[in-house]
Amino acid sequence: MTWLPEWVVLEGLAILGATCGAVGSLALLRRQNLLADTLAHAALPGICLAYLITGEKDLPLLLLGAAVSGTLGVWLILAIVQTSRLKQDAALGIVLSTFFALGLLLLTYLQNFPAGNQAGLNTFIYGQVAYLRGDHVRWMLGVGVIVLFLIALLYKEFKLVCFDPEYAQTLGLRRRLLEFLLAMLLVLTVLISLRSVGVVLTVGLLTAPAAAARQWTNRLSAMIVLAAGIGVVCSWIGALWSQNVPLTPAGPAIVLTASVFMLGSLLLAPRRGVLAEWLRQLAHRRKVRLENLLSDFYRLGEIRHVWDRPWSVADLAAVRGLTPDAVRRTLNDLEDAGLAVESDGGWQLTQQGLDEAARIVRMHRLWELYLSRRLDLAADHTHRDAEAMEHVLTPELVAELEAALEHPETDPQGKPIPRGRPLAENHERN
Amino acid sequence: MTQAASVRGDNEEPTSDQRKAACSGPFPPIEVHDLTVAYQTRPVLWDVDLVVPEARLIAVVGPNGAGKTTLLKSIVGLIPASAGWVKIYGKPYREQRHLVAYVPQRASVDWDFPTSVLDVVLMGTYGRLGWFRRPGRAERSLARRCLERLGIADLARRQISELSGGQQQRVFLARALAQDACIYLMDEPFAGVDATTERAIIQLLRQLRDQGRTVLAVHHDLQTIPEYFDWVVLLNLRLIAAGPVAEVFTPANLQRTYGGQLKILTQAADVLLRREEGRP
Amino acid sequence: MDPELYRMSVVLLTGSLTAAATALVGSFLVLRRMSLIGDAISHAILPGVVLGFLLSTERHPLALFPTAAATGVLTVWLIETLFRSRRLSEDASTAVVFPALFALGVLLISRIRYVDLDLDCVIFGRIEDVDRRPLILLGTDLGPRALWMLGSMFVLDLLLVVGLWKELKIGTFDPALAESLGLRPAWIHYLLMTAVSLTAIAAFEAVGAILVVAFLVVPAATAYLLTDRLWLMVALAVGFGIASVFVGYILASEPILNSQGAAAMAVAAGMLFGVVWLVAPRHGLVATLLRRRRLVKPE
Amino acid sequence: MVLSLAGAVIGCGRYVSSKPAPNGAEIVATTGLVADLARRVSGGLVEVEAIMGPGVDPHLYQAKAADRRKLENAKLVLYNGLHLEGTMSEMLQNLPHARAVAEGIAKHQLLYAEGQPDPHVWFDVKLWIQALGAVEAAMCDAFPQHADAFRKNAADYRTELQALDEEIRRALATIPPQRRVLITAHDAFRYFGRAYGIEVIGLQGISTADETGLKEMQRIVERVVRDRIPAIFAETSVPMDGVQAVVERCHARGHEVRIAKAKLYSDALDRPDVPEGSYPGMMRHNVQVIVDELRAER
Repeated sequence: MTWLPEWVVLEGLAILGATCGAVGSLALLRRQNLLADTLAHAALPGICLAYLITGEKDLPLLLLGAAVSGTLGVWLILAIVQTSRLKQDAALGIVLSTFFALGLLLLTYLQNFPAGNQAGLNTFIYGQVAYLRGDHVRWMLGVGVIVLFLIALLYKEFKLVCFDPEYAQTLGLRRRLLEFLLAMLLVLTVLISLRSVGVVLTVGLLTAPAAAARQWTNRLSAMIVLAAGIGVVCSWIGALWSQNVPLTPAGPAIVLTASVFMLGSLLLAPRRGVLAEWLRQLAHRRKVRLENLLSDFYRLGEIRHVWDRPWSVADLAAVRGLTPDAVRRTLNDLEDAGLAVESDGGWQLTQQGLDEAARIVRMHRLWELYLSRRLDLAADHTHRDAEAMEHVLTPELVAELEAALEHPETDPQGKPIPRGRPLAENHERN
Repeated sequence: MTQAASVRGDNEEPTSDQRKAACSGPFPPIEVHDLTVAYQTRPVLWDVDLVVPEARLIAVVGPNGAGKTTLLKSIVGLIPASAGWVKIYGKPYREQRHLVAYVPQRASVDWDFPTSVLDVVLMGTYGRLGWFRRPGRAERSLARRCLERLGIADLARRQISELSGGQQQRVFLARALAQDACIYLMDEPFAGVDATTERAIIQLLRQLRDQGRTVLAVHHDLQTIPEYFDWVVLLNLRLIAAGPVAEVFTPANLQRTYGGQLKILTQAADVLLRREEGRP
Repeated sequence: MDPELYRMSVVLLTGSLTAAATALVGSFLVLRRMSLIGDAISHAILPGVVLGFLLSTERHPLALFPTAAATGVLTVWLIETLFRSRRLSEDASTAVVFPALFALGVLLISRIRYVDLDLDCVIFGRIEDVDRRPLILLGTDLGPRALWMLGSMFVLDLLLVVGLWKELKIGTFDPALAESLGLRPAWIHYLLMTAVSLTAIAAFEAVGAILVVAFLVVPAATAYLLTDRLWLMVALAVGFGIASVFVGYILASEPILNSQGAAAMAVAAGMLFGVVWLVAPRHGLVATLLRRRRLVKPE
Repeated sequence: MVLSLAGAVIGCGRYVSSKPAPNGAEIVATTGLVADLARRVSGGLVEVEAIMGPGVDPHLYQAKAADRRKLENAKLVLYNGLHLEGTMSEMLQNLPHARAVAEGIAKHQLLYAEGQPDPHVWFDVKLWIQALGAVEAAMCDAFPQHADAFRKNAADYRTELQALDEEIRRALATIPPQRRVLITAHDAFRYFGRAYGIEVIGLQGISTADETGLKEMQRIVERVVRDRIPAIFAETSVPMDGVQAVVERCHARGHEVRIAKAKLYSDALDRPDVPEGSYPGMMRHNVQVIVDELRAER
């Protein structure tokens, strides 16, 4: 099966994707994605120092060094933010660049040692998915399980600290400890992914799956699980890509896959998606268009006191100064909805259409009245607000309005507020 | 100290009398002594002495930057004091944490957080649950009852980003109710809420008071103070005055609190005038 | 001129110009709380750099400018669009966009495999070699390329900052006010971001990415600890940047570290920050801790 | 502004240059391999120094302050060229007294990958002999007073290298043809393969900065398993990770490939006091290791 990557690669990437997704979710909600960037850079001097002191290039030792310098970095960022006027972003920038530069200095120093380059410290900057080995994966598994276990164990505490840290503190949860633990989870996750995907791509792998998952669910637990899942799936897709297309390193392929997935989620997610919002707006705009024309029919009928005659397109267009084409399009939509029919070269509302038109005008005038009474607005200023509101009022709100206004008969301009079926009234009147 | 401990974890609503007994004792609910708080070097509270009586609705009033939020936060230990101390029923806050519920400003959290209304209310039970334990059926039904008391039981499963300002405030209050505390510290509970919610909130606060609990709320609308509150704390960096509304809420004190802010003064004069005339 | 002295002058002058150019725009980044945008841009322009090399037939070092600058502005635009969609925080938008573009760049490089485009060159930077990389236009050697590029970048940034001082100032402290005054803060913002991108690329090619990121943030942050006045802050930032170049140069010299110049300068900038953070009279660590003990009684 | 900067430059310049600076040798070479050529030609008449020590990867080497001073102060700088010295290439090209030894090699004999010449020319002794010619010419130009001696030394070394070329050919001929596959950490041995009839496969590309794609990795593993290749080779100047990963993957498929007991020298020589510190010694070592590992029946 040459199209499938080695099991050890898939296994390593699965751990990586799951851990990054889960921890990334918490980081995303705490807005700490760029902290991950800083941590990934700040790990470098630790890695170099660990090699320098021990002369060993065992993964655990290098990771220990990275953990120490990463923790030091977190601590420094906190210290800078708390004791100076600098904000988080500047503190991140300072620690990131200084630590990374220090790491580069050490790297230059190390290259003078015989076999200095053999440490493969450069791999930590770019990463090498293809070189994942069984012992690496076992380490990653160990760290990943600890991280995921901690998230499961302290889910409730982490959730509260992410949502409302001060409140958590008043409840007696150890906020500082929890925040430190969260930072440590991030450090550990960065560490196990550095070797595989490198400094920059680690940030992408931490952010993109979590950001994608956020669009699909409104529950934190579901988001964490989903982000972990997306992390695994994207890593595997990236690996498949690298496996089947020549000259494609896996790390960037994975991050690019995850980013595309994130973008897709942003656009297509059913409720939060951009497309869904756009469709909702479109539907609303159509509704507004139809309802406006219905109320135009009503007003024309009201002025002439005739409800059952057809109106020409020109008459209808004149009410709001629309183009005849626009009116014709809307008329066709009304016809499709069974609210209007074409007759005698003009257009006439059906019975159902008339009811609907009366309902809309009624809401409009109720709202106008409410505004002018409650907010002391001049009568001529209420129309525009009412124009927007008439399309969004729910029946419950209308009932409440009526009660509040004590079942009024006329609007601020003295026009009657329609109730029931205009045709019937007018037939009587006529 | 027996307050409240007896009712903790109890599924039944305590009766007013039980509650009253639980929330009263030989010591005042909140005692603030010589409290000074500073950000960097700038003091925001200076030498505040305050003893809060039991079972009152208390408004904390003062201009912007007067240290109102800081007072609340330093009572619950969120901001360390530079000098002075705070005692809750005669003991340090650390030991009495379970007796105090804090309601932060609405804007202090991200309302786009992926969680539901019921979840947020359940957070009120986390302190009682302690580490590792998850909220169970008992906590859920408690949270539901708290939502009912605020008239938003139907929103339980709603995502919090879909709430209006008034609904958000009700969720926060429901969360505080779930804590079942003796002291409620509320930071601007009426800010940006609709009239219906305002009525619902004040009704709830009165219920809480009638159950013997003490409510301390930061409040901005001077007009409603005489109607809503029994007690008032006037604050501007220092404590200007504290006591029953009838005694303390005077033009002279307001003048000292707000300095020369003309608009506020005319507003206050209006209120006081109306009160003298016996109008609401 | 003694060749040794010439070389040193060129290196120090290039470094100083880098420091000055980056500090001019970097001060505004720090004040706008966008310190990490420099890091994001310097990573995200990689695909633009690759594309520039692909498009230019003779592989002229200046050929990467237009595409790289366009990618830089694209990065900023993408970050803002994501953020404006209200579905991601600014932080998360940044952390999604730049790794994605960087990944795209790495993939492109892997497909093309130009050894010329060694990633290391880009990250490490070779400030020691600036005197040996001349600008050759129409067959004439015009002297060190980096001096030309960073010199003109410095002039451009200076023109931008001086010319749009008032707009930048208001747009940084109160974008809403700037908008109401008709100062077009969004335009100013993109202009600043374009300047950051161009400066980053110019410095990038000459002295490496790490120095860009360090110099955009660290000297400006150091200056911010010392003053409340904007012009003084910008001036101090330039000063600290140049000081870091000199300290770094000495650090990297043989008797001390015998190491890489650009990294040593970045570390020097960090060290200067550390010192100022400790001892700054008003916003320093020691001053703050001391003052916490004695409060001034309010009037 | 610029004036004050320039003033500062000069002011500080005095401070630094007043310190005693080590002048370095008259001939400075980048890699040990190039230095080896120069040393043999010089025969001790002119001091030769290499910047990169044993085990240093020239693709990634970062020149330090002292290196720059040595390069500047030398009378002649010799470097490999063809972009071997990745980060230093442009600087070296613009150094007036620097010569790329690879320039002495006929263009049509170079190997190209994706339009770029492969710089590892020393692995074909015949090509390296051409490089020797370039070194000889450059040194005669720079030190005309020693020209006669240099020409004689170069001629001697050329004879020695020609013998070495034959020796390598004979040694490699003892490996059965179907097992003549050399798998190494990075793609440094393509000239070697072309000259001596061995198929070579590198895990990484020509530069060690490349990242290996999973497809490339898999292809190598498939090949090792399919042809039951007994050994793969680590290099002194490249991390072991890739080679170890191949071994592990082959083991997982039931083929016990081993890592050669000794590492190959690819881009760097060893310390000067051991045989592998010279070019012929290094080549003999490599050939010996390859022959030992690949010839033996397992």
